[in-house]
Amino acid sequence: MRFAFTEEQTDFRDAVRDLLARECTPAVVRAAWENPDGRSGAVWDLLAEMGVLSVLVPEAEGGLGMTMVDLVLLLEECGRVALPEPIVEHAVVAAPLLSGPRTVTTLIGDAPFALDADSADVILAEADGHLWSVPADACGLVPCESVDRSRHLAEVTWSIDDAAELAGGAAVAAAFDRGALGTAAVLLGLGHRMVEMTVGYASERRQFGAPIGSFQAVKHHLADARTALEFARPLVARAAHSIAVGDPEAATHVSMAKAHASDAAELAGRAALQCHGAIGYSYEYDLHLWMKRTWALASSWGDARWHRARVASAIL
Amino acid sequence: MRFAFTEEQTDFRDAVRDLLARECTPAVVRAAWENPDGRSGAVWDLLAEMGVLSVLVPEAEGGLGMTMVDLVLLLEECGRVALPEPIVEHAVVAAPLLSGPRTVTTLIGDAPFALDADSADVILAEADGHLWSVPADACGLVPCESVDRSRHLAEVTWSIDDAAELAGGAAVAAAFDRGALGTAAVLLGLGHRMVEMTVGYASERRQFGAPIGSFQAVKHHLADARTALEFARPLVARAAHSIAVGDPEAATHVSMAKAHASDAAELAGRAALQCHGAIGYSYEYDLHLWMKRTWALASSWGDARWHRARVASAIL
Amino acid sequence: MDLTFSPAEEAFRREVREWLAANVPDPALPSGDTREGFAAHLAWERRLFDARLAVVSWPEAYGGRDASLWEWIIFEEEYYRAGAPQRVTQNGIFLLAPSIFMFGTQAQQDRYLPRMASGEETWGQGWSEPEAGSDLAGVKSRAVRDEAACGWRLSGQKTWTTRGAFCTHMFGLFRSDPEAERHRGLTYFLVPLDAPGVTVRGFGRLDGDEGFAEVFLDDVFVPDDCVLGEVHQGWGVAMATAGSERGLTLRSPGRFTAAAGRLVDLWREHADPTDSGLRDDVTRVWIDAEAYRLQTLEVVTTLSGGGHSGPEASMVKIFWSELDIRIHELAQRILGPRAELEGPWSKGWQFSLSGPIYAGTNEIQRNVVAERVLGLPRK
Amino acid sequence: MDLTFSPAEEAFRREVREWLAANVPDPALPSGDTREGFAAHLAWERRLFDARLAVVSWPEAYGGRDASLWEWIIFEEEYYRAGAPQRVTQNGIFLLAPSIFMFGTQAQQDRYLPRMASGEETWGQGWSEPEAGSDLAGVKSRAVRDEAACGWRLSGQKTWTTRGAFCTHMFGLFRSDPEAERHRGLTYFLVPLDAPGVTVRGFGRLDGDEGFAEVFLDDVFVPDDCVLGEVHQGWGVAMATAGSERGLTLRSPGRFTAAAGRLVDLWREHADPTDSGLRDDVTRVWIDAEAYRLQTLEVVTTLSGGGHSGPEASMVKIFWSELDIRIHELAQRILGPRAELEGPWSKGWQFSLSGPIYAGTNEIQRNVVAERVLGLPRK
Repeated sequence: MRFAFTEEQTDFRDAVRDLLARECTPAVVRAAWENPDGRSGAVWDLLAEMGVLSVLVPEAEGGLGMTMVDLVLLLEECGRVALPEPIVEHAVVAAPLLSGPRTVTTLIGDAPFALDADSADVILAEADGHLWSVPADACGLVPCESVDRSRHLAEVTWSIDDAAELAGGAAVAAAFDRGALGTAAVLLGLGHRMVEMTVGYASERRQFGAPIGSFQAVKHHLADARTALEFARPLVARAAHSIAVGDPEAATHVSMAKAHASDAAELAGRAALQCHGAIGYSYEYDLHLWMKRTWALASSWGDARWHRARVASAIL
Repeated sequence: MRFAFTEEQTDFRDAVRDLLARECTPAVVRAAWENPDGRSGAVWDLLAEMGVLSVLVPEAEGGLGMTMVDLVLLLEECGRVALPEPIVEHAVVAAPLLSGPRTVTTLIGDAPFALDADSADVILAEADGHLWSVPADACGLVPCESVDRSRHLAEVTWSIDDAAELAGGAAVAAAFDRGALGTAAVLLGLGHRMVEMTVGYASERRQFGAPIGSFQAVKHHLADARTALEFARPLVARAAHSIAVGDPEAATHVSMAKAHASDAAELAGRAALQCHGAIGYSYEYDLHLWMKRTWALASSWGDARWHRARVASAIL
Repeated sequence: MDLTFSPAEEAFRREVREWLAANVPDPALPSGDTREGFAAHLAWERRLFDARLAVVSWPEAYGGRDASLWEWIIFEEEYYRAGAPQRVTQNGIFLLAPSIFMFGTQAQQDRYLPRMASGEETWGQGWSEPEAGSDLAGVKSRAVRDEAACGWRLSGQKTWTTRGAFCTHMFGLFRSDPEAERHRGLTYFLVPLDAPGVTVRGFGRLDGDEGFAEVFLDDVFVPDDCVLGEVHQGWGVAMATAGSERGLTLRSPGRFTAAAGRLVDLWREHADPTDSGLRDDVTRVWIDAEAYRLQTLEVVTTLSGGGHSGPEASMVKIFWSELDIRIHELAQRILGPRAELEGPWSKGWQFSLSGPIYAGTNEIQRNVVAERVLGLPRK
Repeated sequence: MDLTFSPAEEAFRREVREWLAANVPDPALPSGDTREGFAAHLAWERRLFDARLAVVSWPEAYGGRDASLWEWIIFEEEYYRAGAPQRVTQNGIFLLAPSIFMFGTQAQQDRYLPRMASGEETWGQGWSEPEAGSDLAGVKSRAVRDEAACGWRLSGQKTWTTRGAFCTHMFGLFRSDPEAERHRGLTYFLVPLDAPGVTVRGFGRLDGDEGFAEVFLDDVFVPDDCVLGEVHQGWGVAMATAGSERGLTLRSPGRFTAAAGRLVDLWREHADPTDSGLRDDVTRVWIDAEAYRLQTLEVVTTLSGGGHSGPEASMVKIFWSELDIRIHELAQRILGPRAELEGPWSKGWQFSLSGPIYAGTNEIQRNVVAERVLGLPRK
């Protein structure tokens, strides 16, 4: 028994954190709100160079041949900087099935729309219990506007005539589970960053002659958020391990992680906004970039209640 | 439009409050935990003399001929002192149907047991859509121990051969609704008293060089409890009015009141215990007498979720 | 206890309902927190005014109907039930006007109130400053006496002025006595935003609309008749206004009963009716909206009988702001993956999040409840 | 990452499981917080000790098995899963013993630990005083040096001593330097409760059981070897003990996964399976119990690798105490009108309410998380 990441894993995580801290600044996130493609530009290519996008691609196909255990740590970092990219769709869901294209997005599960389909090369779509690879330019896209404007959403119409079958059977459910868990990991990073931003602000901002972070109400909001995140982390790590080793209960473990991480990150967002006060409510301040991503991801790939219902059918 | 009690109504309330403050002290409540009958002794007779037990009895039958609007104010006072009596069963549910016996208790709705059947003269029982009057000494009683030891509970077996029919049809549902609303009013009083006890303690008790009531966490717990109670009050008053004027939506209004009052009083109990800290957890301190009554009443006459389900079937 | 409205009140309700049915714009106006939408909303305000429905509780002389508080409640219920446009005049009508009625001279009342009612002049609040948010007594903007010109010279920076980029006027507090501290030595000024030395910079709120502005004042001259109430006594005037914001007039129950009603409609259309957890939660907020309406009826009964509203108003503010969030949170839950899309519910959700922050954060309100309703020690 | 136990660990699990299956009393013992029940529990403790299962992680010399933390986790899981009796020795074994291992002399370890493990001597904590609860540094009980007798004379009053009326010993803090203030000048004493001058008065906890005692000390002589750690350095010793209380050893995950499992059983037996709201709530606490278990595995991994547990322990305390309440609250909801009856669930509910109060209130824990985990300013 050893429930911890290896030093190699945390070293890789640290390297990715450094890269993202340097390259994926809040200005890059903000720029993605105005960009034609809603994305980060060069950061995507830097992540590809570093191997982050091909962690799950077998070494034989030029990938790193690692597992979800390695990957969730990196996804948390992507959440921490609110990376405006279809990282879950491309690197977590699609990569083991389909490597090569610069950007792959997905349309699986009950998702009503695809993320960044307007800039993707290929859409990995589910139909009739199989996964299909569809060239994006063969699809019809109807854009839908997200409150997170870096998220270019579109309803997609496509034809099996244009598609190549990639996988079927258990691989379909496994792809969804990877997406849900990857999203949970991103939510962890979003949540921690919102708490950290708020700690920073509340330590500086003074009202009534004291930093607002010294008031017990502010402390307790943030302590509750931090505590919720603390107990989401091991659920995410365990689910990653279960996927990596092929545990038959992996889907239940994924749902436990996604349910808890969704709730924890949303709580962190609420606490962050309330403790910031008015400034957090301003479009010019960065907090809302993280908050809106959190709302979007908490309700994507199954929201907390959806995942708890899945756990319920396993345990009750 | 005038949503307020009259001066006559509040004067009566004040008189009852004075009586109860004088006669139904915490020592009387505590004594009821050890008494053979779990009751207040003389206080019941004083309430009878004052007319509190016959508010709903027609004047022609020697009662006060008043309405639920008058009565809920008095019930709140009974809750405030944690009166250890079947006041709701006797004075609210039974009185309009059956006056005369010193003590009537009830067994209606889905209640699994009757309160104080061991000291009652008559049990008002529901069967086959009718209400029956059953002499208590004709009933079989199996005692059940409540955490509130002033509540003598018993499972009751009885025979229609021993019973006299009192009412049927709409009167059965109306009796239940009176019981639920009466209980909501008692819960309001319990909740307010627990908040007041806690304010008193927290203003005196010092830790870290200051009264604990000056700490924001304590303030906010108690403010939340007080706010919940604030918005239960008008729901209780409105439901009383609806019963009094025969509003066709009275049952829905009763359920809104009972649901909200149950939750508010339970919240007040939680806040009170947490803000007291250890002392509130002691059997020798009075708080638990109020808390346990609150738990019992919150889950009697339909708990909050049961009543919300009834509201849902009316509004959704 | 009498829970019926009089025949005259019911007749008023019918008139309002019919007028709104005939006049509420369809499709809805663009957001009043954008320049284009603000103009469209002002046109709507003018139509309300022409129907004498802009300020029903005001005297007839200023465009109202001398309506009772009960009629005001009725008006608001009907207004929200009809889904009528947001009131971009609200910070004037609901926050400033009560103070002008209470502290203004006859000349000030005659000068400001009719133009406020018609929407000809629009008002934003000048409370917060970069370093003074929750701690309003920390304002640093200065008012320096100009005896010769019979007026004052204002300097400093205000922020979070609602729709400040589109308003014609601002009201707010300035430090007129530099020696005094905290609550003392403040004066309440009425400031035209086209005065020389004023610079207004609009900025976006959470949903991106330009709903707020910073107002920079650089030696802005205002004459004496722009002082509301006594010089150096502005704190008392402001507190009366803040009382209005938290208390009765700004957050009429119709807003929340209407929102709960829309949530029920959304539930009927989109939710799984067998999901008892969701049913329970939707029912809970519906009950809470009713509780809020009923509690307001109690308060109006008190006020109509000559009573006053006290620190209990802080409980009201906590309750409506959290109720509003819970209503919109449930809508987001019902919408599921579509909750992130731009639309009335996601906009409402974002707006609801401001409730526990503005008009005194809920943390401050809980302190007030604890100290002034419950009597817990301040320190 | 490796989430499997070794064959040796699995063998240990089987041994524990089988022993418990054969030995756990049925019917359950009476409450250990009554005089009669305490005696019955001591007999149980003796059987555990004889099977070398009382203190598995202790050295063999003191009755343990030198078990690893992993084996301790396994033991606890099995213990709670089997519904075995509460440990009336816990405040000695889990709170005091870690401090004796860390600060005690060899003689003290040899003197106290074996008798603690066998239940021959039982320990209650002497932390709180009437005026010092959350604020432990406010203790006023005094220790006065008696140089001639080579010892100390203790006076004062302790309270909230768990099962103090039935214990043989108490550990606690006394002010040994009357000139020092707050955390300084305190000494940690081990006190036999049969010493002349000690008066113990038991009192009831929320459910009425005599679970606590006041301990009055009137010039009680204790020799020098009853001092744990250095004279005047008791605060550090106490903090190590308080760390044990909040941290790993006292609230093993098995307690909560077992409680969540019992809740699921209760749900199966009594609840409406179509009530999706209740399903959701039950599932949530079940997930949280799992999260708690997994987080403990992380902590044990850290500790097994030579790492330390820090202020994060305060998050653990907040989490388990609130989880325990939610588990029992749901049970009460499922039981409906029968929730008020005396029984294991109503007893568990009442006990769960103590969680956010004892071992440092959750308000204090949140302050610790805010200041020491997050780094928010103290003042």
